[in-house]
Amino acid sequence: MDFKPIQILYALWSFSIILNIGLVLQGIVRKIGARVGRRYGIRFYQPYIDIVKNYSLRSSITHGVMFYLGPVFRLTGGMGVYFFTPIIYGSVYFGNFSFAGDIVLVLYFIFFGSLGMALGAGEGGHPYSAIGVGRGLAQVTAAEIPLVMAIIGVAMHYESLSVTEIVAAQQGGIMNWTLMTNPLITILGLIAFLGAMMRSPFDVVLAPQEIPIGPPTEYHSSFLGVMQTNRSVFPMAKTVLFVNIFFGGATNWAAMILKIFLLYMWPVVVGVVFPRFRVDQSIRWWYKYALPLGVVAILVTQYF
Amino acid sequence: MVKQLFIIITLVFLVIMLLPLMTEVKPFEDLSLVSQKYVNAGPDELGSQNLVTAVVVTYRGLDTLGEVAVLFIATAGIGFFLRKKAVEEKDMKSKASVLVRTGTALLLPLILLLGVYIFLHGHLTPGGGFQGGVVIASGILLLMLAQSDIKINISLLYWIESLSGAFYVIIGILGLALAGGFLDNRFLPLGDFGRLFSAGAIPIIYSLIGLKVGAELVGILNNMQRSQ
Amino acid sequence: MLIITVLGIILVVLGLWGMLTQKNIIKIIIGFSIMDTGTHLLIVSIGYIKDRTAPIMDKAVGNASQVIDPVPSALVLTAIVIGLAVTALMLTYAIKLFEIRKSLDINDFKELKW
Amino acid sequence: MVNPIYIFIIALGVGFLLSLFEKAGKILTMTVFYSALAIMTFISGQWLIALIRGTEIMTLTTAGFPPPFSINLRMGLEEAFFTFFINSLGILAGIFLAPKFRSEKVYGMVLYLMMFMGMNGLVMTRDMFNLFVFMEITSVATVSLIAIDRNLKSVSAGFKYVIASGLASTFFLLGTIFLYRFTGLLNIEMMAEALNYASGQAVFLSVFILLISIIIELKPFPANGWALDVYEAADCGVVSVIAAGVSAAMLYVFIKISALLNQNLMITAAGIGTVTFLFSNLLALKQDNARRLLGYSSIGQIGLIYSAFSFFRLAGFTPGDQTVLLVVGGLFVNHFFAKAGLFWLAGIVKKDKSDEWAGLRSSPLLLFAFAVFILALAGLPPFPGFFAKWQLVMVLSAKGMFPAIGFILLGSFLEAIYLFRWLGKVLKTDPFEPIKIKPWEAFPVAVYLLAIILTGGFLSGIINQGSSLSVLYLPVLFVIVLFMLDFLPVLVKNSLVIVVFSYYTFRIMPQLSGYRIMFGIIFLLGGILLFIPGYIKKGRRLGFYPLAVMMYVGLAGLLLSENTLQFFTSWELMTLGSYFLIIRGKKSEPHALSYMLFSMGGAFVMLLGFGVLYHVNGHLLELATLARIPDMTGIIYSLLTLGFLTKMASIGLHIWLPGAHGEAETDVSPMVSAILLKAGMFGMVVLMSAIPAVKIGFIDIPYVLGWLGAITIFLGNLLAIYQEDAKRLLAYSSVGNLGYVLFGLALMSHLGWLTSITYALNHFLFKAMLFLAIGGVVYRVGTKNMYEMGGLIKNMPISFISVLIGIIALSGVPPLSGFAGKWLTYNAILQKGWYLQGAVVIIGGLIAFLYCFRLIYAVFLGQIKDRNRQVKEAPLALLIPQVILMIAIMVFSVLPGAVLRPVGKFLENIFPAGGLNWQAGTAFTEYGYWNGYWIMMVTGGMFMMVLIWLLFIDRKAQKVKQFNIVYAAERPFRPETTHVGYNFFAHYRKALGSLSRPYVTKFWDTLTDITHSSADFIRKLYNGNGQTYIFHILLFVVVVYFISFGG
Repeated sequence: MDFKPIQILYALWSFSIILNIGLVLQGIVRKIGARVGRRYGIRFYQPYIDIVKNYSLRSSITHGVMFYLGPVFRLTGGMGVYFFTPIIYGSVYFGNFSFAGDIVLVLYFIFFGSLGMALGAGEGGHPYSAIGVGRGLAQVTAAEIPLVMAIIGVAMHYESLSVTEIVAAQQGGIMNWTLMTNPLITILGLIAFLGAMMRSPFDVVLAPQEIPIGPPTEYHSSFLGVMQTNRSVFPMAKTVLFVNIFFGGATNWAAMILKIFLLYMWPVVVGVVFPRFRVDQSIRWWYKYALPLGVVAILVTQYF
Repeated sequence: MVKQLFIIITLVFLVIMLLPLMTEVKPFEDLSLVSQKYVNAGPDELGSQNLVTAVVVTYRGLDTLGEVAVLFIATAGIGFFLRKKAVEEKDMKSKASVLVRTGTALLLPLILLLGVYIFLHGHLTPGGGFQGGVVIASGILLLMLAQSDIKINISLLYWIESLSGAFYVIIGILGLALAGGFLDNRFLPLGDFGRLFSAGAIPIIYSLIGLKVGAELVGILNNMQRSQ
Repeated sequence: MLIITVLGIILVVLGLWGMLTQKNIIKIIIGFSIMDTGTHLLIVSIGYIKDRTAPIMDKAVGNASQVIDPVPSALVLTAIVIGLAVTALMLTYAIKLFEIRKSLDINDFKELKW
Repeated sequence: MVNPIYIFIIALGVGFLLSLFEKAGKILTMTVFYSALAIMTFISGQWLIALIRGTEIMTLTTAGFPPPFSINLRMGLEEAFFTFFINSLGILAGIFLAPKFRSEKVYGMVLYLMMFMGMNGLVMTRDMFNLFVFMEITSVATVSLIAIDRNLKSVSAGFKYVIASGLASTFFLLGTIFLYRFTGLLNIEMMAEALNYASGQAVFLSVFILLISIIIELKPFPANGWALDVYEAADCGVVSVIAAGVSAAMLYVFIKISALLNQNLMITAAGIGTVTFLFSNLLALKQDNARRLLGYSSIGQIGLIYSAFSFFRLAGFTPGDQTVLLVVGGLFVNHFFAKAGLFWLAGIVKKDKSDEWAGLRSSPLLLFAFAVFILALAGLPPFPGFFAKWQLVMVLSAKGMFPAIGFILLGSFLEAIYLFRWLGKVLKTDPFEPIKIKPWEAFPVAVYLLAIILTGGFLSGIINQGSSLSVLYLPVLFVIVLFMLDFLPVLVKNSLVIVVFSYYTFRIMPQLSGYRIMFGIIFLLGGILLFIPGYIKKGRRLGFYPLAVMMYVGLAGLLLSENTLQFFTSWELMTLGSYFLIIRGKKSEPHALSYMLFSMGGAFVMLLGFGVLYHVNGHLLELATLARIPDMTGIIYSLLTLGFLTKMASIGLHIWLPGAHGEAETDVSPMVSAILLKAGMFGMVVLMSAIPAVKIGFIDIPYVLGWLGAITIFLGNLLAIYQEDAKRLLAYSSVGNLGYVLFGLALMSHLGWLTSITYALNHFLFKAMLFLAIGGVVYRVGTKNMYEMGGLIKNMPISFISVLIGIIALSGVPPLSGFAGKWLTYNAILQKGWYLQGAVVIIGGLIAFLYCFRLIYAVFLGQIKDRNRQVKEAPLALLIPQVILMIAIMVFSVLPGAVLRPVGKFLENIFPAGGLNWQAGTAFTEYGYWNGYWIMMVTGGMFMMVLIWLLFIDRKAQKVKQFNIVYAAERPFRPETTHVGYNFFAHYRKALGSLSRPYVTKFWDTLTDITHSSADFIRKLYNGNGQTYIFHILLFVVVVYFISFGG
């Protein structure tokens, strides 16, 4: 796994694909959400318009370099998660930088963004941003419980932490997917996915009603653009990760896009059906239901 | 009452504990190893007719020196303790009856003489320095009872007490230097067995003890009387 | 001489009884004296040998088999004097206590505890 | 050589004549008096030296007859030893009492002289009845002197004393006379020999009565109320003689008559001694009167000494055996010097309540003396009590007498509680009244202070394998030199310490091998680095440098230790040094106490562990023998582990840590947190590398430790997020971090240990940096509450950066070095198969993000408070080490292999399989792979790209004030109101609050309460009535008799 400079270009190409998928999906999902709520909703290409608009705006005031760090960390976090995950199994072009680390790296990179965002938001000096960040972090730490346990479970199951190896083990038909070979872990993973996607009922940070000025809206213009980019890439990166470890990965883009789309629909469906939790309720929920489930899943994986 | 009961129970248990001393211990059938030697060799070695005196003054002389010291300490302690208080004269006014006063005048010389006799003959007959000293002190006590306003010459007491004590120690050292060991009485000739001037330094030691004990007891009485 | 041994122990116990039950300090000291005396009796009783006489080797006493053990006699002498000294000291304490508090009840002197 | 009989001759002669000298004037009298004492000391001192050099023992016969026909005395090594100490006390206490003697009648001096004559007699005589006479001489003189003040308290105490000692001597007389009846002898040795052939209940009863009378004189629990009253009421000079001198003489009487005792009575004596030690110390817990406290302690110490002697006899040692001399002598000397010194101090301070002794602080000498005496009593090195106790435990262990050790250690622990409580109060109570120091009062204290230090050094050399302690001599000497140089300013001392310490490190490091190098880097290099912040202090900083160095001496000693003695001594030195560092904080007193108590408790458990090791390993001290324990592995392992875990602050044993680390001074917090905690880890590494697997029954101990580590991580981190105090937050975070270390070690695999060691190094780097940075903030802002800070980023940018890097490293977010630890943890967990524990570990790690964010946000981000606007960057002395640590973290992050490869290499000696495979910069396990360099490059690349682009497009943006914000369509009124800091994670508390309830604290509190209330209940026994005390004595006699003879 030697590094070749050309890999940077490969990675950028892969990044542009996923960005587009993300933007489109975002638009579609918002449309679905609106239709369920009996509203007309936006056009599905609205995210493109937004992102272009935001990138072309310029900020005239700044709170200092630290203020910049929020979006930068955020995007780096999102991109990092994506870049350290191999996308298409067996493809030299879409392996990204996964040679630098395994699934643990990806897992911890998820936090990189959150923490950095929190820092940047803190520098903004808005009291509500601190409250929002506090809530967000609290929620994330709780929501990662099943994620961590699911990843331990998967690693136990395949005796590997390498995403590539995990995908390799699932090749050769749906019956080899983790979904089939270890459904309990997959259920755990899907619950974790709900938390990871930050959608209702766990959508605390982004809830505009509760935090009038939550982190995303504190940043405007190109900062917001950066954040929006991340909002497209980051969920996609996570989805790709889940596809890889639970649903057999993909050997080509078509399969990958299909799987991403289907998996992405899962939190969307849950989100439109269930109302939002309060933060402490949500934390308690993760500890009360997800944690025992995780314990059961790990025990089952270990002994059966 | 509960407390009394506890005390009784404890004492009963104490008696039970001490029972073997009464049941198992028989008196000596014969002299012990040590006393056999004292009885057999004592008269020849030390020249003292009274073996108890021989044991007290020489064989176990250190005990006796210690004993003198204890008495001395007690005197000093009492003197130290009962600081001079202004004597309340009115208490001292009450005089003893004529009978007592006359009797005292009559008996005092005899008592003192008896005391001196007892300690001088300590190595010959029952008695000795302590007994003699106590008899002397009892004479002075009688005097104090008879004439409650009497002033004892304290500094004389000090002199007697200190010097007799010091001489006792010096005699001990002489024993160490000239004879077998500290308090050995044999640095003086043993003399004829059964005579007053016999048994080496024993009569001297006993005389000193007698003086010292007498002076100390008088001192104690004096202190106690004055502090009342 | 068992009777004297028993008597000695009775005196010791009696003295202790007095020390434990009497409230008056002087009486406690008297109890102590009684106990002391009991001890002295015990010492004397130890040295006694039946049908023998005092260890004074004058003409009346011919040989060693006729005298009692001189050692306990010598010891008791020392013990008595020491007992005297201790009793005198105790009495002095009693005087001083009375001087300070004008009381001789042992229950009145409980400033120091725990 | 002067005949020892002259001791008596001089005393008696001068005593008898002193009242005549008085006529010639007070000065002459006093001259004669002191010369007499001096001559007595000289005679016994001369004999002591001669006998040590090998002169023959002198047997003195009186009256020119050999024993048993006359009284004989003996001057042997023991006698010379005891008389010399007693007579030296005579001189010093005499000097202390000089004003009293001058103002009192001459009788005071006479009594004093007689008292010492009596004590000499008690020691030297070999005749039973003569013993009685000297006993009476001593007690009559003592009783007379007790009332030297003639006030109500001392007189009523003296009366109780005279009655009690009268009773005791009556018993003694009874015993003696009946023994004479059975043996026909009064000479002690011959009597003992004759008793071998005697039989019958009455014989043993007589011996029992004799023994019990001496024990009563030694003040056994509970028949000791009379003695306690005297300790409380009499003049301090006199009490020092009673507590040290008279007790010493009686102790030797006990040793002498122990020749008469059979097995059964020996057990009785040992039992009484142990019970006395235990209960005296228990009751002392509730005591607030300083002198009564010392009284309890004296009684306890004496109990310990004679029980130790009895245990030795039971274990088959002869009284003259060198070990017995060493232990009993060591304990005795320790008690003797310390107690005499403390009573003198009581006389100087003139305060009844032990809380009011802070006046000692007005004199450095006396304060130092006080601390030394307290530490000596608590049994810490380098004082004689420590070495004696060590040897005692080892010898008893060798004979398998573990219950005895248990009681002794429990008693010692109780003792430590009140001693350190007292020390803490003296060191910290404010304000205090300065005391007036008179030279004749300070002189004796200074002499015994010197004596106790010297005997400590002497004893350390002669105990079993004591020569191995010589590695500590030079460093400890340096500590002493620092004490002497304490008058210099901080600047000089700090530089001196850094230079000497660097040189020492330079000398030591090459001697280390294996994992010790790793710890050497943390302990020594880290130590040097953390002295740099010391430059921020002004003035002299009295006492800081010697004690800080002492802590490092201990740590270095641990690294160099080859045997358990070295290990334990170093451990205690380290504890001692760190205690004094911790207590320097303004509000540290209760926390330092709890630190010390946990440390002492842990150390005693550890000592027991070493004892068991000594027992099973054929009486060897070498640490290497840990690897070949034939038996009782589980017990040794658990005991040692428990000891080490108290220092590592695992959950349950952690409650001392937050306060101790949080309240410590700015530059002390990083020392104790980043460095000191690793000492516990070092112990665990030593232990675990020697014993690979251990089970008690079905319980696999490392497995238990694994769970303990995991729970520690979870709860430690959870508690950290609720803290309002920045330093406490970091302290709780240390609890959690050390949980990782424990967990990694417990995995008992190559990867586990690699994790643990990586984590330890990382923890050192980031925790030192964080504590320095936060310390700097606290130093500038003047509060530790995070909600009173905020927005300091512009004022303190460098501190901000180091906190930023610190928390990223701490939370394990890539690309910094913390991630190495996390990645290794995952792999190690998977390799070991501890999935559930692993999950707890990782969830605990997630929670760490919360407090990390809170720390940086609440302190540096958000809105600045008005009163903090003028705050400057932390002083340079604090920043320099931070920058160094920052560089170290970056290097470690980019090139993790530089550290992990060598560590892995030596770990192969312990765990040959399962290590990391390296291909260039990538580390592989059977599960995953990781390349620190490329992670850094990729992350850095992305990061810089986006950042530079943003900077570029917004280059024309105008910089506005931080407060230039609008939210919810309003402009905020004041910056204060817009900074959210208090109860930051309220929702977490709502959800998981039940886990943060102080169950552990409550547990320890309850335990403390129970101990204290039982102490309070039992001490009601001493109702102050002299008559009741007599009853106690009698009841004691009867009960002991029926217990030991069964009726």
